[in-house]
Amino acid sequence: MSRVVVDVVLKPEISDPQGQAVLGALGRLGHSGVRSVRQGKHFVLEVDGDPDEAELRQIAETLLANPVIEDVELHLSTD
Amino acid sequence: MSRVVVDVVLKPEISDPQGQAVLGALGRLGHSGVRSVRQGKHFVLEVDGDPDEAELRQIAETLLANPVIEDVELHLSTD
Amino acid sequence: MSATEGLSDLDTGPGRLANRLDTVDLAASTPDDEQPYAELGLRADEYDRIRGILGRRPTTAELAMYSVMWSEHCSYKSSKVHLRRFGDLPPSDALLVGIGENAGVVDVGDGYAVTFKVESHNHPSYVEPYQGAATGVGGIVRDILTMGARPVAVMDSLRFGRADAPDTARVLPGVVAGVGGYGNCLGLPNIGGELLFDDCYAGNPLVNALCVGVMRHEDVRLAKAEGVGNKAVLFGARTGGDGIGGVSVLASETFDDAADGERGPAKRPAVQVGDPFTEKLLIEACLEIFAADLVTGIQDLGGAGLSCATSELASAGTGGMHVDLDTVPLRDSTLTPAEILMSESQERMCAIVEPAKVDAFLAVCRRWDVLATVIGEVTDGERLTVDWHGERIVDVPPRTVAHEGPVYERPMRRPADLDALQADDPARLPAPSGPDELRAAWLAVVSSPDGADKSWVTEQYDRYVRGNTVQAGPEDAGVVRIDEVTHRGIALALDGNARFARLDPYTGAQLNLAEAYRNVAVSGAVPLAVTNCLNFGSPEEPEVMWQFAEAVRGLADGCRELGLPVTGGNVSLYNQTGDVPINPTPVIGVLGVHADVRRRVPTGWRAAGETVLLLGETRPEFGGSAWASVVHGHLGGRPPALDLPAERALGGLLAALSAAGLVSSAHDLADGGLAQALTESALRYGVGATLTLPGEPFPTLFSESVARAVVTTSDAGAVRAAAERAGVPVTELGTTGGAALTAGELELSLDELRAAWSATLPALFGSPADAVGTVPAGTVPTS
Amino acid sequence: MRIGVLTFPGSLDDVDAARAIRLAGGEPVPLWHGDHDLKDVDAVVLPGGFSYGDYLRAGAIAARSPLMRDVVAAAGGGLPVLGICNGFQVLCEAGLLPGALTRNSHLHFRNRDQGLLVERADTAWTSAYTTGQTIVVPVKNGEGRYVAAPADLDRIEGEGRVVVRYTGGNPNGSSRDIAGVTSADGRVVGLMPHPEHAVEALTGPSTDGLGFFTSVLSAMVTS
Ligand SMILES: Nc1ncnc2c1ncn2[C@@H]1O[C@H](COP(=O)(O)OP(=O)(O)O)[C@@H](O)[C@H]1O
Ligand SMILES: [Mg+2]
Repeated sequence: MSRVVVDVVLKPEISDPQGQAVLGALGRLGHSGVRSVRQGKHFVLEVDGDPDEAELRQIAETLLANPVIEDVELHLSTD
Repeated sequence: MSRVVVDVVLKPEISDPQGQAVLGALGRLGHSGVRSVRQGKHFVLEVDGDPDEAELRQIAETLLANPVIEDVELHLSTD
Repeated sequence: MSATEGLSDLDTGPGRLANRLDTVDLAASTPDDEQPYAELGLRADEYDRIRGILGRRPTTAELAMYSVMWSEHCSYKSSKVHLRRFGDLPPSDALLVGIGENAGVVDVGDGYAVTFKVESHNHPSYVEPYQGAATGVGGIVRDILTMGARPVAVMDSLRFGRADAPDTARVLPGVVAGVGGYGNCLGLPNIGGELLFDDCYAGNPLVNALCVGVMRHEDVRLAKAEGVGNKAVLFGARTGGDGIGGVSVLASETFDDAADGERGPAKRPAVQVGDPFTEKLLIEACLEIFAADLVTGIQDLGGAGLSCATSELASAGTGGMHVDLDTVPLRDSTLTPAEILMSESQERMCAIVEPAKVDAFLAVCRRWDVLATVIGEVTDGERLTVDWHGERIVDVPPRTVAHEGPVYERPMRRPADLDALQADDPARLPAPSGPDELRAAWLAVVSSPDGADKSWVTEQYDRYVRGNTVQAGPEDAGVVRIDEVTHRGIALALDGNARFARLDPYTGAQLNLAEAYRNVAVSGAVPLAVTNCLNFGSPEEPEVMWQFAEAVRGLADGCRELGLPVTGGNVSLYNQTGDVPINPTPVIGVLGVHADVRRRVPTGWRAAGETVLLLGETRPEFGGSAWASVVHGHLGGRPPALDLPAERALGGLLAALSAAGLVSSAHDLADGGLAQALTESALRYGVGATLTLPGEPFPTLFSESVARAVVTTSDAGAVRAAAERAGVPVTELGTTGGAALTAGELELSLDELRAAWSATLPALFGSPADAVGTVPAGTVPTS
Repeated sequence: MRIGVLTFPGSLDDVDAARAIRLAGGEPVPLWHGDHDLKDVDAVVLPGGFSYGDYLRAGAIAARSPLMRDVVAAAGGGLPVLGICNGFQVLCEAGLLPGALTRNSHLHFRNRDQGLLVERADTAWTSAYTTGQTIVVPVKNGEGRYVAAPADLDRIEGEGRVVVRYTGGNPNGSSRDIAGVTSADGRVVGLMPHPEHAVEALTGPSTDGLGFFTSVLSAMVTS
């Protein structure tokens, strides 16, 4: 059994209203040292046996993200 | 400048319909090797200077996550 | 200096061939530099015209401005000659602001004015369904806001490929979530729309959004820059690299021989991410700014961004304006000046403010957390000038950019297949006879994706917010109260039967007008004004151009006959997959007025024992009908005969019946004919009816003859008398009551009808798992 | 009788809440999130909407606004507070009510007319109803699924903190059909459905929602 983490983040050039909202709140709460915040999605998949990286990448890029506006990062680890 | 990643995941006892929906879709698409999927949030913060871990943990636990239902994981890295 | 060198000056990063900006002076001294006008979509003669206007080659920034502003989308170069027909309609007393502004404005009485418009966001919704649809709503809301009005409601008219096609399962849920996500988060009730399916939209869904706003007469604002010395204030979101895909040709052009691969051209997304929260703040800030009388002119930033807003403001005003581009707040500091001018970043507006009022203006923006920056001012003379890093990069006569672009009389040709199509009369199709066949056809029509219950979609929209929604889907028209004391209100309907338009675009456009008119009329409102969104294929295709011209001619003639002005609209061309254009799809919106919304007439039956009456005349008409399409997959023959005088008579009668409180329900007959209408009225509150069908059951149930409605009343005599006076034929159909629709041996229980009608969309799109991937990591307003 | 309606950036149903208060016979008083001023109101309504876009978590950012600190303090002193939809989310995020609201189980925003069973007719906001009464008011949310750890749910139910439960179908997958809960003293109530959208026959599915607003007015007369 392995554990695969997929982080989906907006491409850097795409605006991120969610991250903006968090940044604004941090400023109002006095955490002025935070320069920027980007918000994305975090998926944790549990996979039978060894992960097939190509298949997982395809899943990540077609189902979990829209490559038009999002990038994915894959982290594999086998327990 | 440092980069802090905060992953927010639902506590295991809270059901995760988004993760379940992904799992269902994967099954229909023939990716039968995936056993479970949980969906959370992924924040990337850029912080001036060295990160103050205590402050960041407080931000993560009181603002970025709702401790009633969510857990957080913090990853610090300095560029 | 080579061509590439001239353009590379845009970029200041490493690996550049030169580090000089393409300024007006440089353009004058390098007249022969080649420019990538063709890649930007300009024809050689258009490029020559620009050179003629400027007396030199355009700078890179100017070229970018002209190329977007002279695009089909912004310049209406193919459609303009036809749209003039709308402007030629006889003047209407109700029209306060006509075509040419962001949206038309009509007088709805008691000092109130209403502005409404429909706009398309078709292509972006195919590429990124959620954000494409969301930003479509955002754009039309800003158009309404720009007029000085508070936006009060939205509608959405949606068309997708076959309901069971895999790609529809990708596109539809995302579009619906996007329309809902943006509108709900703005606090605008969704009061109606359309949801239709046809193979012709498979690679080209249509997402048309309407917004309506209300203001007092004296609050109308216009998009013009007047008063030398007045400031131009850009406010709202920061400017990023959104939606400038085409223009990055200008940046990429420099990298032709960057084979060393040092760095590629900036990748600029063609899709924008909406931020409805910022738009909500923009709305509240604008309304406060209007109330305090702090602006002399205002324009939203939509397609072509700052290029469009500045050139339109200047062009509509006295002509002179200067902008210092360095002051524009950026989200992405690597943007080139041309890209800043082109960016389609959402949630931005530009206002012209007297110097003495600038501080007050900025204070309102601060209170609402809205970023606002003075970026320029109104100047003497008739030039729009833009500086960057202290150098002049744009110096143009703004009218030539905004209002005097190319205009084409494109060749037109009646489609070669139209005769054959019209000759393929549905009379040849086997018609159902006997109770079993009729019941099967009935169930097939009401359970087809077009006929089925739309609540899978409408439940994702907030219909209640603001507390003034008197009617929303599935009623024929959305009805909104605009005054809580006088009970004055408005009604709106959107309709666009593309099958009729395919068979005959001239008549089809009029039939759509007639249907929207009728939908407003059955609610008891008096129809007042028209908007439209014309979705067609490529104008370079003579057959498409003919369809377009015919539809416009039809709509204009129909409006003339009904005495209604066209207050504005939108044209969306190039809707095609490969060489195959969509069916011509003119979507028509009609606005009506209720003197007292408490008199509005709903579609559903609530009480037993009322008389069911059919108003209007039924002829056997099946060309383009739902029955032919659903049961036989057939499209052919002629659409139903248009009868605008009969629509007028019916509309007048319905308004009178509503005012007199004589009818308890009214439902117009359209797609699916009487069978569809009866089903919807009965299922609304679970009240059936016992009916006697006049004449042949098949045409009675499924014909789509125009100018008809079903009403229920407890005073049939009075309704008959009123109908006679109005010259509207009346047929008694039966009495409400029971748990079935029964006509002799033909009996459909409400349970089986409900099961058939309501199961279709949930079965296609319903399980939560289908929602996966429809909402990207960006904005996910959810509560 | 002055009832404050707190507006955050992104509040939407504040106009509706004010109208409902007026129709019930009270005087609505607008309150602004950024002020530290409760304007001497006798009760507070936190309206529905998408405060700060709900971009982080519904209600999360609003719960940390200046005026909310005053609301929390005043609630400790017995000030009646009603949170509707986004307002309920804010109250949970601010710790005034137990549990949390999260993404609907079907993942869609859902707007429908909803049956509710009144289980507590003795709070400051529900005395106009009778225990066991069924009312119909609109529900509309995308993050309305009420959740808490099972042990907490047991405690919440055991203490009788459930004010209204969904009946005739659960619109969002809320645990144990819980639609609204109260503070221990019955002065702070939060619910996902929208009573303020059911105060006029013309615009709502019923006028069943008016009772929330008449309740608090009579609670203030008697107290
Ligand atoms: N089909 C149409 N019918 C009537 N008016 C139209 C039509 N299409 C566009 N217009 C009008 O042309 C003007 C320019 O439209 P558009 O560029 O879409 O405006 P905006 O940029 O404000 O959205 C507007 O006044 C609009 O109402
Ligand atoms: Mg506009």
